[in-house]
Amino acid sequence: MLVALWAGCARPTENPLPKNRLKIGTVHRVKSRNILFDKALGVFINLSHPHLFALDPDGEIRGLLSDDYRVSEDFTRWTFRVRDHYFWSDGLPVTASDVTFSVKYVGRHVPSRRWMERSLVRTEVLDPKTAVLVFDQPRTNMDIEFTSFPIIPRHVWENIPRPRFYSENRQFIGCGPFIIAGMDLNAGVIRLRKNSYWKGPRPALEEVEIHMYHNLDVLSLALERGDIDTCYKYADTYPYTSAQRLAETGRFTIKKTRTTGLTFIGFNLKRAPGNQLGFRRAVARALDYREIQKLITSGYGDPPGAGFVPRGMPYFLELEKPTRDPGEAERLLEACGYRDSDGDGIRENADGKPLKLVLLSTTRHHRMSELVAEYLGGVGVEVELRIVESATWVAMKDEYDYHLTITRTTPWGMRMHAGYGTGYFDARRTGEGVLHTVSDPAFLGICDSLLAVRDPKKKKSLARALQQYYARNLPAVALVQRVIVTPTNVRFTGWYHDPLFGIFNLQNFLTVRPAHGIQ
Amino acid sequence: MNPLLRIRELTVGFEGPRGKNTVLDGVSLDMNPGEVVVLTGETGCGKSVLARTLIGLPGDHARVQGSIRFKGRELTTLGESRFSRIRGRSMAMILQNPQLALNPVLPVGRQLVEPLRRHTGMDRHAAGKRVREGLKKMGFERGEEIFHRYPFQLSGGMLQRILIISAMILKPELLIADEPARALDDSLRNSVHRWLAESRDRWNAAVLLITHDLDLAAKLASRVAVMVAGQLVEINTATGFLTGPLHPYSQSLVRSYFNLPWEGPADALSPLSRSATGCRYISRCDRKTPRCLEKKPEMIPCGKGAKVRCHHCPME
Amino acid sequence: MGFNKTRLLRVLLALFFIFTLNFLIPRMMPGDPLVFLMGEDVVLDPGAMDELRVEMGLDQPLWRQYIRYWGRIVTLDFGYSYHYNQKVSALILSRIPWTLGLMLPVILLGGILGMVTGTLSGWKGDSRLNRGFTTLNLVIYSTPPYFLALACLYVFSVRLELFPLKGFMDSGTLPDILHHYFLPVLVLTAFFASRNFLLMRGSVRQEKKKWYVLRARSMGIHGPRLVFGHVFVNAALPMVTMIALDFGFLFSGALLVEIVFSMNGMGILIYEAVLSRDYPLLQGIFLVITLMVVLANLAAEICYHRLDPRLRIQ
Amino acid sequence: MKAQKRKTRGAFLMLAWLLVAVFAGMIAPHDPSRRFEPYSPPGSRHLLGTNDMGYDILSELIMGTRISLLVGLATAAVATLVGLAAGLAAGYSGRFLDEILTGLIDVFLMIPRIPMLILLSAFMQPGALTLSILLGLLWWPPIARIVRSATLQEKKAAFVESAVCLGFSRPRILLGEILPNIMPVVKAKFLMTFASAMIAEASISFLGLGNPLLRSWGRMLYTAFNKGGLIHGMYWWILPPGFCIAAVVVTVMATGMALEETGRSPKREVLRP
Repeated sequence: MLVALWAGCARPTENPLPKNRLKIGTVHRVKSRNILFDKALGVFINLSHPHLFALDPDGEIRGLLSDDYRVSEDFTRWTFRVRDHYFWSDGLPVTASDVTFSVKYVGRHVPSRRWMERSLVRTEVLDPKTAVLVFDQPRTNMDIEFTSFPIIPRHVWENIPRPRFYSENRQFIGCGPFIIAGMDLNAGVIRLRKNSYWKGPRPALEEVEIHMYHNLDVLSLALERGDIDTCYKYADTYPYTSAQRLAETGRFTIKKTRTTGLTFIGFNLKRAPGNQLGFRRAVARALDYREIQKLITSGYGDPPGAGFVPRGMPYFLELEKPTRDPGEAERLLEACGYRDSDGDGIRENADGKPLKLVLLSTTRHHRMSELVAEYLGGVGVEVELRIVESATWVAMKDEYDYHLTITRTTPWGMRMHAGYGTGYFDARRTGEGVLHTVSDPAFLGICDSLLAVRDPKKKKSLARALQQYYARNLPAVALVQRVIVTPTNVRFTGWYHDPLFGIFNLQNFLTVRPAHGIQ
Repeated sequence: MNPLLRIRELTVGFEGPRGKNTVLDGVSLDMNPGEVVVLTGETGCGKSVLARTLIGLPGDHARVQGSIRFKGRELTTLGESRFSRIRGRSMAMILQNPQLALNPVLPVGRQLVEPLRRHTGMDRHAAGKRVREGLKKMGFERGEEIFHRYPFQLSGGMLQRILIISAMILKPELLIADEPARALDDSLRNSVHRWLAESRDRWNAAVLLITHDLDLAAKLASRVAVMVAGQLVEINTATGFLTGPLHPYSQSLVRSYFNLPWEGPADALSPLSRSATGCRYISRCDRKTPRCLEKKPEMIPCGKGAKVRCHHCPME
Repeated sequence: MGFNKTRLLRVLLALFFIFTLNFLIPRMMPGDPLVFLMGEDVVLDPGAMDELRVEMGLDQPLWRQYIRYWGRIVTLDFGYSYHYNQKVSALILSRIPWTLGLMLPVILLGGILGMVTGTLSGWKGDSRLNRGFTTLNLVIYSTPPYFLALACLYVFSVRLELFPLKGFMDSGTLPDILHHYFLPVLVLTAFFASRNFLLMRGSVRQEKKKWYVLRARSMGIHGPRLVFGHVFVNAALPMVTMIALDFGFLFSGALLVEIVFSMNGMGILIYEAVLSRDYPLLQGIFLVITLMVVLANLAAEICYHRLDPRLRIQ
Repeated sequence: MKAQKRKTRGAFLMLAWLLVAVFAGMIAPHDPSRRFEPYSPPGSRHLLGTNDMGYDILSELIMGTRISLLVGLATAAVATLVGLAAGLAAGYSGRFLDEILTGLIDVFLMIPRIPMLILLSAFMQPGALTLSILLGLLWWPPIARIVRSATLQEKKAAFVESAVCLGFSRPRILLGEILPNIMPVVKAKFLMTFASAMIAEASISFLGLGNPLLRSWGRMLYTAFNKGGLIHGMYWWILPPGFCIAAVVVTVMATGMALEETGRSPKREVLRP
């Protein structure tokens, strides 16, 4: 005890912080030393394992590990060229066979990539830098797929039969500017240092450290105290209210980036009243979008458009924004046959049963759900909140055991499947976060067409048709388009955000540098 | 000559939930070396409290007034640490509950050695040797075995003898025995009394013996003191008490001792009052007069070497 | 030693019952354990899910899984955690030392401090100091430990910046680790000590009224010899069971405090295993805890028998 | 004696808390679901300010008394009823039933309560009543154990023996003779369970498990720590629920301890003045 007391008094004097060591705090939990299977680590290896492509801030595809690709007319044969200056951190150059190996290997072992291997007919290596992938069906959006598909060194992995339980340090061998040098999961720290074989632009940073926190509050305090320089959470923001406070200290730059992530109400289209368009429109008019923006996102969020696809996505179509109009909502409900005949404030359906709906959501959306329930209560729809943890939510939404649900989209999720959020609604799909509620042939037709075209013009018109479909049929009502707030210590400058990974993209770590004259 | 023990106007009360509760009221008694005083009285009249007060352990929340002088030293104001040097050495007590009076988790021998070492500064071996001798003398054939036994392994009689050894081993000048023979059968009872007598004879100890057993008073006592409802009502020589008890209560005791027919009033078991005024025995007394109700009787000399707390001394 | 056949049978039945619960409860709960392995924004190939289910043995009927579960218990092989991507046993073993480092000093210090102060407080009569100290302990014991932990974290780490905000260590040197351990150990020790204090105080107050104390005092024993040599040894007997049981709940006892101080110990492992439906890990942890509890119970009994001659000798 | 006084005082304080809980709706200055400006500091309009949604914190605190006390009391009731039934049955029947019940008590005592509670509440999202039943089912064994041993003691006591001789029926003896004698122990245990259950509920809510619609004090703490209360140093949001939990638990425990002291049946081996 005394020793501990002494230790407490004599704080270990930390080495004066090297100016070019960047410390990033995160609430993601890296649970294992496995770069292929650990979800959180899968994002952090963006620095050591560059993807073939990346998104630039406008959402356009840009080359990264590969500078060029060609697609055959029928979209089954994709040819990639690996850039010359990429070397693995053990000195070997990155080759086309690394790419073909990765597609097969990751496709075989990682369940969420399983479809890739199934769809792959064969691979070819035309020359040391050129790889060809041939698919069994038209694949129009492999470029987007390869903005998140890991490319790993063949000579390291080919002898590892069960990669899920592989935990040796050799798997950290990468070809990015930084590679993982140390990982202490008990202490919650991952240390990355420069890859000495990196031939690209010299990063100004020497080291990058990722510090894991169990909750956002402690992370915020650590940020304020200077333990870390910035914070990162995939598809999520730093808490808005804390950001205001940080800004007031003057030691932080607060960067706001719009994301394509939405929080939305999904309707159970398989049963009443969700299957009635009038009811869905009534819900859309009953909500107070301004108050949601004020209370849930502290004024940072954007009010969404009627077309569900958020501003910032390619081919965004400016449609009329839904507005609050309780009178209209009540009229729409009356028109659907929901009247309050017994005067208790709750509407009944034609059979005289009160309109009592289950709103399913997770603890993450607890506050939002309370608000929505209140708005709907205001127009005579009684809402029973059922707030569960995520596993239960997944089980219940898969069984369509709800009337309404509140959930969110992620930037990647908006792009998956046929893009524009179709992955969330297409009834033929399954997955952790998706609702698979829409089986309307019109919708499925647009999805299939979108999947089959690459021509920008055609794509544009299909994307617009889709947005009009959303606005007309309202399979879901977007509540708020989230804005991602990233506070960064003024000691560093040159930040670069991409729409998919936020600051955790490779380009960012090449441009971030210590600010001059500021200690 | 100064008495060994001189008690004056000792009053002990306890703080209870319903206010103060006086248990001993104005007790005065002298004891000299070499004499055995038998203290008798009804259960709950305060005999044990008197014993415990003498040794300085009346209990929590006790209020002690009056004076106890032991070898000229005032005990009621003596500090705990000084008092503890007297206890077990010049003054010792034998408790009435042998089964419960020893620490259940320590071997008997250790509990005997402990006070010995504390008072004499003997080392462990010397004290152990002395205890073993004592055990043998007390009739334990296998002293060594007893030494390592735990209290629950021994019978009540054995434990009582052990307690007696423990109390007497340092030859205290005052020995307080609170019904030492209660738990014992007749043969052991007799030996207990023999040892008490021995302590008086061998080192001239004064013995305060609390008992209901008038046989014992007859055999051992130099004097007898009788207590009623927290007050001493009679102090008499043993022969005086047995042949001519002074207080009505004593008279009823002696009568029943000699198996004489009961002559008192029918309500002999009615509760006794503890009122501040008047006589406390009044509810059972067959000689009561209006004066007994109005005036509290004091201890008055009545006959040779005797005192009684009654308005009607039969000697007058 | 006082263990007869019925007792042994009862312990075995208890183990069987608890292990079966461990198997059943997670499986009875809604939600697919595979869900969290995929990722929120992944559109899944159902075939891949099935393959994984087969790999994890979750495709089997429940009774077959149950038999396999017992096979694993007997061979002490808990299988793999698909969230931590490693053997459950290795994972648990890697966490145990950290939690042990937290809880051992807490149980020992809390035991000694609480029992000694409790004895003194129970022995001394009513005084303002004694009452105040007792009230303080009552208040500490009544405050949820995590609240106390948060208060300490806020005051000492956030405001005064004396201690780190999270974790077991930064650099991994001894002073650094002690520096991290200080606040959580302090909070938990205060909590355990206050409980032991209150129990011990009550026990001593009962004990001091007993005849043997009067007899010891009447023989001139007083002061520490009396309090610790006689009263303490008796009053502490029931505490032995209590403290032995603390050892039983060693791994789960600090759960909330571990979470407040972001310490990657057993507590957080339990919490995360629950939230991510990590069956093998959950089973492994509950198994370890249950074994600890059973062992602690046996140890308590043995200690009791050792310490109390009345039981030892019969 | 002193314990008597503490008992009375404790009973009064508990009554006061109960009154707050019962009349919470009338005492609370605002409707707890009415929204004002979020994150207001304490002022004359909002004595404890407002929270992230603009709810009046004081009103939420007062309404929280209901949930916290309800869970504590209901749990204690369930645990006491089950514990009493099991303990009486085991202690009185002897032999076979006793074996089974004691075994069951042993099993339940070995279940790690907090992890099990986390497991159950994560999956079930229990409301106030379900939670109380869950807690009660995890908390009954200590009561059963004490009741059993007290019953055994009482059974041996002479007066029950004589009741058996007089030919009273079993239920009559159990309820008429034994129960009143072990009641003080049971009462004290009831209060201890009450206190313990409140802390357990507060812990579960603090982890964000359990039903988020249950606006108990623990849930308030959870919200405060997850919606910026700590970062903004809003002690008027964080401290009151913590203090309230501690205050109620102290009251209940102190009363329980006083009960335990006064209620102990005087034993032969204890000296009485």
